[in-house]
Amino acid sequence: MTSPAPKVRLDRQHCRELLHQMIRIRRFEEKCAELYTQEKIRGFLHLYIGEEAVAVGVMQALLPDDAIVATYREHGHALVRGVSAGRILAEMYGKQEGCSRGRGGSMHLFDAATRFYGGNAIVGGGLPVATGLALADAMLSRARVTACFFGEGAVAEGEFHESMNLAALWQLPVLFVCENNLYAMGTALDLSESQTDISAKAASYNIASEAVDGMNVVNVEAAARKAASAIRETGKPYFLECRTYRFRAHSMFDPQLYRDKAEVEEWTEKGPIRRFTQWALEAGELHEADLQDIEAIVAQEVAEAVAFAEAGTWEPVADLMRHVGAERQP
Amino acid sequence: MTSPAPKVRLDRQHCRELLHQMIRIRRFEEKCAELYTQEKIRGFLHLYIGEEAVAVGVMQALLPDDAIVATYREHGHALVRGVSAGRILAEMYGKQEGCSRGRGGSMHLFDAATRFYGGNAIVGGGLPVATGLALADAMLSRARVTACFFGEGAVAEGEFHESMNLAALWQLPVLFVCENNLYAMGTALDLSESQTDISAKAASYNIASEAVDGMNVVNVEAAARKAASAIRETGKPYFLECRTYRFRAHSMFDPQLYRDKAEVEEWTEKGPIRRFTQWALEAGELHEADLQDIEAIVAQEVAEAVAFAEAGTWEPVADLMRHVGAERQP
Amino acid sequence: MTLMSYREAARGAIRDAMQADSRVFLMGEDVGHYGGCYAVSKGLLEEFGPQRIRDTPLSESGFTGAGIGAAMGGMRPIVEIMTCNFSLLALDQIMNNAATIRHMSGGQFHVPLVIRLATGGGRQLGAQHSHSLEGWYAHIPGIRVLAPATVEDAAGMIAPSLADPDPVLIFENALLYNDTAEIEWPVAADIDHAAIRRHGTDISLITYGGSLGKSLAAAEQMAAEGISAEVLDLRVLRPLDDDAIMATIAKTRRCIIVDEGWRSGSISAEIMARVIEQGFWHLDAPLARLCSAEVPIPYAQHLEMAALPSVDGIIAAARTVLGR
Amino acid sequence: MTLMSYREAARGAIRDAMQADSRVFLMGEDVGHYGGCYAVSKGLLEEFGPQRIRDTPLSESGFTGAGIGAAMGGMRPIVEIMTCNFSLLALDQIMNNAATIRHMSGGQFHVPLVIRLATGGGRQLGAQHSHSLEGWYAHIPGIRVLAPATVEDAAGMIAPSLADPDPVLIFENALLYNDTAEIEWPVAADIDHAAIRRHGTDISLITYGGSLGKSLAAAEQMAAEGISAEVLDLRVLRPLDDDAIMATIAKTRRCIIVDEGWRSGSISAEIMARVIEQGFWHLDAPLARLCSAEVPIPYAQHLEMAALPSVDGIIAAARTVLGR
Ligand SMILES: Cc1ncc(C[n+]2csc(CCOP(=O)(O)OP(=O)(O)O)c2C)c(N)n1
Ligand SMILES: Cc1ncc(C[n+]2csc(CCOP(=O)(O)OP(=O)(O)O)c2C)c(N)n1
Ligand SMILES: [Mg+2]
Ligand SMILES: [Mg+2]
Repeated sequence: MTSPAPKVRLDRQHCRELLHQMIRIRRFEEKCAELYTQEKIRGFLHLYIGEEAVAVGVMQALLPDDAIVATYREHGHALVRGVSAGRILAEMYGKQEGCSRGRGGSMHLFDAATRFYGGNAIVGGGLPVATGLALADAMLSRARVTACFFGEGAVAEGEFHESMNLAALWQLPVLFVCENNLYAMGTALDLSESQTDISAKAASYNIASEAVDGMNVVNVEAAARKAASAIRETGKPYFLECRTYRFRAHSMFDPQLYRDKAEVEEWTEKGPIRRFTQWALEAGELHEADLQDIEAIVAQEVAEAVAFAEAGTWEPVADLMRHVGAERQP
Repeated sequence: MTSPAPKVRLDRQHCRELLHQMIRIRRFEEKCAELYTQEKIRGFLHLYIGEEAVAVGVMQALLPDDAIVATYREHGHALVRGVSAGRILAEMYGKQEGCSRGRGGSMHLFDAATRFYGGNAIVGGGLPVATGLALADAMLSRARVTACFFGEGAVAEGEFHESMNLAALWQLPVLFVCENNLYAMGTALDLSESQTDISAKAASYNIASEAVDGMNVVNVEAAARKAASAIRETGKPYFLECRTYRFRAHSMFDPQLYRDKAEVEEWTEKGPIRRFTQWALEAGELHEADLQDIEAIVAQEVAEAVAFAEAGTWEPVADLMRHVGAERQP
Repeated sequence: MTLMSYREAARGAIRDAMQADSRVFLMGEDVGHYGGCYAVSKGLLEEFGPQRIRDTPLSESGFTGAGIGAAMGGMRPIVEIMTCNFSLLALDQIMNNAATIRHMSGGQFHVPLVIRLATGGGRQLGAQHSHSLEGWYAHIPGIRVLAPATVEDAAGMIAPSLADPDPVLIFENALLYNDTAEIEWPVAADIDHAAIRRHGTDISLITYGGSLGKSLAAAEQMAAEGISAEVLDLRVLRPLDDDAIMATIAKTRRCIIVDEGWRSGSISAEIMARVIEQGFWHLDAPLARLCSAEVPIPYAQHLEMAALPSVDGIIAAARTVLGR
Repeated sequence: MTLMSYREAARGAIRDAMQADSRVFLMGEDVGHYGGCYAVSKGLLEEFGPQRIRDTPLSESGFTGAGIGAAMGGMRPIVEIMTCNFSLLALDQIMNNAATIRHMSGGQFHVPLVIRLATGGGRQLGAQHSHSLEGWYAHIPGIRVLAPATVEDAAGMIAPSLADPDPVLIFENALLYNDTAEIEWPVAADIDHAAIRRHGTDISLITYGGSLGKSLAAAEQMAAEGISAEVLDLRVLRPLDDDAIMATIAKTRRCIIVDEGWRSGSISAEIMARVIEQGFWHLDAPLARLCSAEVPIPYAQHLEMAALPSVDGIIAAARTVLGR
C-alpha cells in the first residue's frame, strides 16, 4: 500500500471527487431529515450539513487500513469512508440490512470492512478508544493512522485530556480531528472553554497541531495529508482543528434559541459546497455539466438507498438477546 | 479581617514561626511512622517528610475564612492550618476524639472549625470540590481563597482538566497548589506527562501560573502571598507549582524500587528544614538556642498528642450507622 | 388546579425554589441558552440570569464535583446531569465524595446537593442513551434516590430535596416530560414514602418512574377481566419504603415488580429479597418481576420494545402469578 | 505441586499468558517501575520490558478506553485498575463502550479485554478505598465478572479470561494476595461455573471472593456444633451459575448468602430473587443474607469490622436460619 501523497493534487478528477462527496453527504442528509419527519428514522438524528468539507477533506488522507472513530454526527464520515448509503439508511430505519444490523441507529454506525469503529454517542468517549486502536498499531508496528473525529464540546471533557496526554506520551499514531462548529448543542465555545483557541490547547500536550478553515475542503485535505504523512513517518499524534459550522439544528429537537438566524446565514454564505463549486467553476476545473452530472448520480444513489432501506427486513424479535456476547459453540 | 500582606516580612519572629511549623510536621510524622510500626496507626500512611516547606509556605497566605482541600498526604496541611496534633493523631488511632471522629483515618482528616475540607484519597477528586467551594464564594461575593493541594500525578486525571477549565472559565478564587514531588507512587513525571512543565500546562487554561522552588519555604511563602492577593483582588484562580521531593516511601508499603538512594540523598541535602535553618543561622535571624527551644516545644507537643490519642476512646459499635445521613428529628 | 406538564411542573418547582432561596441555583449542560435539553429550564435564564442558571462545559465530573463543593460552601445547587447515561462520568464524585464526606468527616460536613438526571429507554436512542440506572444508584449509602412518576411528584419532590441536608438524586424518566395533569400549586410532596396509585385486592404491581404508567394501564385492562390490581409507586428508591411494600403484599398476597432496569442486580431483586426477609415467604404465589432484558438497549423499535417491560408483559406475568 | 501465594499465582498466570501470546500486555498505574501496587506484577517489567508492562499516568478512563481500543485493534490487553474504588472514573468506558460495542455494531466488533481490579475492605483504608463493587458491576450486560477466591483461581482464571472474546472484569480481593496454597501448575480453571468448596447437608453458605475464607471458617466452627454446612463459591458473578445455586439449595434446603457488598441492591438480593423465581420458595427456612452494613466503610478498626460480614455473624445467621 502506498501512502497518499502529503500534498493535494487538484486536477479535474479530484475536484469532481471532492465535490461529489460533499454533495453526497448533503443530499443524503436532506433526505434523512425528510425521512425523519415521516418517522421512518427515529431517535436522535444529528445532521452534518455545513460541515461536509471536514469529513471529505480528512478522508482523502486515509488508507483502507486506517481506522476511524467518530461521533453521533457521523453519517458523512461513514459515507465518504465507503459505507454504502443503503446500509447507512437501512441502519437508521432499524433494518437488519443496516450497517449495524439495526442495533445502532443513526448515532452508532459501524463497519468492520472499512474499519469504521462507530458512531460514539458519549461526548469524548471515542477519544480513549481511538488512542487504544493506535496503541495496537504502535505495538504491532503497523504504520497506520487512526482518525478520531469529535466536536469542540468534547475538549472540556476529562477524557479528552487523558487521551491527548496518553497519545502524546506514548507517541501513538492518532489524527485528532476537532470539528469546531462553535457550539456544543446550545453552548457557545466561549461558554465552555477558558482558552477558546483549541489548537493552542493541543500544543500544551506537546502534540503538533494546526487550525484550518474547515469550510474549505482543499485546505482541510491539504492539512490532513500533511498531518497523516507526519503521523506515518513519526508515529506521533497530530491535532487538526477544523473551524466549521453546522447549518442545521443540533438534532431534530433543537429550537436554536442560542443563535441568530443572521449568524447562520452568514456562515451559509461561506458554505463548503457553494464555495468550492464557485471556485472550481471559476478556475475552469469543473463545468455546469459536471454539477448536473453529480447531482444526478447522487440523486440516484439516494433514491437507491431509500429503496434499499425500505426493502430491508426486521430482525426477528426472537433474536433480541443476540450480540450481547459472543455466540458460544454448543 | 485584613488580608495577609502580598510580600513576606522575614523578621526573627516569622523565621522562627516558619521553622517551628516545619519541624512540627517533621517530628510529628516521624512519630507517626514509629506508631505505624507499632500498629497504633493502621491503613495507609503517607508521610509529607521533605515537602514541609510547601504546606508551611502556602498556609502563611491564608486567612481563617479561607478553605483548604488536600489529599491523603495531608497531615502537614492540617497541622499548620491549626488542627491540633492530638486530634490528628487520635484520628489515626481511630479514636472518637479524632478530628474526623475516627471515621476517616490518616487519609481523611477533616475540620470544620478551620475550614479543612479533607483529606481526599481519590487522586484528583478534590479539585472539582475546591472549584465548587470557590464557586460558592464567588456567588456569595465573599473574597475568600480556596487552596487546593494535589500531587503532580493528579495532573493527568480528567478531573484536573475539568476543574482547571471551570475555575478559569468562571473566574473562581481557587489557589491550585501542585506539589510536584516528581513521582506518583513509583511513576516518574516523565512517564506520566507528555509535557513535564506543569505550570506551562496550567497556563494553557489561561490561568496565571508560576513554578517555585518547593524546598525553599520563603520562596513558597512569597509566591503564595502573591498568588493569594492576586486571587483576592481579581477573584480569578492561580496556579502554583511547588517543586519538591518526598524523602520517604510513598506509603508504608513501598519498597522504592523506582528510584536510587543517591537521588534521595541528593534531595535530602536540599531539605527544606536543613536549608532554612542554615540560612537563618547564617543570617543571624535565629540562634542555636532557638532551635533547641523549638525542638523542645515540638517534642512536648508530640508527646502530648500521643498521650491524647492513647487516652482517646472508641466510639461504641452501636453507633456504626451514624453519619451516613443527617440525624432525623423523631 | 392547574393543568401542566411534567416538564412545566419541574420547571415551576425549580423557579419557586429559586425565588424563595437565593442560595438555590441550577447548573448543567445546556440548562441556559439552549433552554434545557428537555426544555425543563426554558425561560429560567431570562428570569434568573447566567449566574444562577449556569451553562456548564461538557465536564460531568467537574461540575458535579463543583456542585458538591458549592453545597458545602453554603449554596443549594441543583446539578442537572443531562441524562443518567452521562452520569457515569461523574460517578466518582457522587460515590466517593457526595455520598461519603459526611461520614468521613465524622458528621462535620454535609452535602446538601440535588442532582437531577433524565433516565430511561423507549425513544430509540440506542445502547448508550437508554440506560435506566436509578435502581442501580440505589445501592449507594449516603444518597437518596427519587423517581418521580407523576406530574405532581415532578414538582413536589424538588423542595424537600433541596431541604434535605444530604445528596438527593432525582431521576426523571424522559418519556414523562410531556405527561400532563391537573395539579394544585404549590405541591407538597414527601420524599420518604411510596404511594398507592390504584387500590386493588388480587395482586400488587410494585413499580416506579417510567413503568408506573404501564402498570396502571395494565391494571386497567386487567380490571376488565375481573382482576383487581393494586399499583404501588415506590417514588423513593433509596431508602425503600418497606412498610408500604409489605402492606400491599400483606393485602394482596401476590406481587409483581415492574422495573425498567436490567434484571440481574435490579432493585426488583432487592424488593424480592426484602419481602422474603420480612417474613412474606409464605405468599399465595411466588413473587415475580418484570425487568428490561439483559441487553444493551437496541435501536430498532421492535427490538427496543421487546427489551423493555410492556403492558402486555405485565398482564401476562400477572396471569401467571394468578394462575389464570 | 507448588506452594505459592495468590499474588504469585496471578503473576505466574500473567507471565505464562505473555509468553504464550505476544499480543498480551499489562497496563495500569504502577504495574512497572513500582512493581505493582500489590506487587502482583513485580519483576515483569524486567522480563518483558516497558512496552508490554506499561506504566500509565493516573488516567483511569483514558487507559481503560485505550485498552478497549487496543483489544479491538488486535491486542489482548490486561488493564489493571489499581482498585475498584478508582474504577468509577472508568465506568463510562466500561459500561458505554466495552459492554456495548459488540451490540451496537451488530456483532461486527468485539472487545477481548481483561480488566483486573483489587477490591474489598478490611484494611482500615476508609470510605474511599474500601468499596466492594463486584456484585454491583454484575448488573451490566455485555461483561463477565469474576471473583477469584482461591490461589488456584487467581491463576487459573487469567487464561480463559484472555481467551474470552468479550470483556472480563476480575475482582481480586486485596486481603487474599498473601494467601498461599499448594497448586498444580499450570492451572486450568473455567470461568463459567461456581464451585463447592465444602460439602455439607444442613445449610448452604453461598459466597465469593473475600468472604469465602470467612464462610469456610464459619462452616468449620459449625461442624464442631454438629452443623454440616456446604460452602458454594460463586466464582463467576456474571453470568451467575444458577444450576449450582439451585443444586446446593435443593440439597440443603436452607441458605445464607455471604456478600461483602452493601446490602441494598447487592448480588445477594439477586440470588434470593432467582431462588424464588426458580421455584424454591417453599424452602424449609427463609433465605438469609449477610452483607456489609450500609455505611461508607469507617476507618476505625472496630467499626470497620462491625460493618463487614464476620465469621461470628455467619454462624449467628446460620443458627437463626436453622432455628437453633
Ligand atoms: C458525556 C456526554 N454529555 C452530554 C451529552 C449530550 N450531548 C450530545 S451532543 C452534545 C454537544 C456536543 O458538542 P460538540 O462536541 O461540539 O459536537 P457537535 O454536536 O457540535 O458536533 C451534548 C452536550 C453526551 N452525548 N455525552
Ligand atoms: C483515582 C486514583 N487512582 C489511583 C490511586 C492510587 N494512588 C494513590 S496516591 C497515588 C500517586 C499520586 O501521586 P501524586 O498525585 O503525585 O501525589 P503524591 O503521592 O506524590 O503526593 C496513586 C496512584 C488513587 N488514590 N486514586
Ligand atoms: Mg460543536
Ligand atoms: Mg507526586
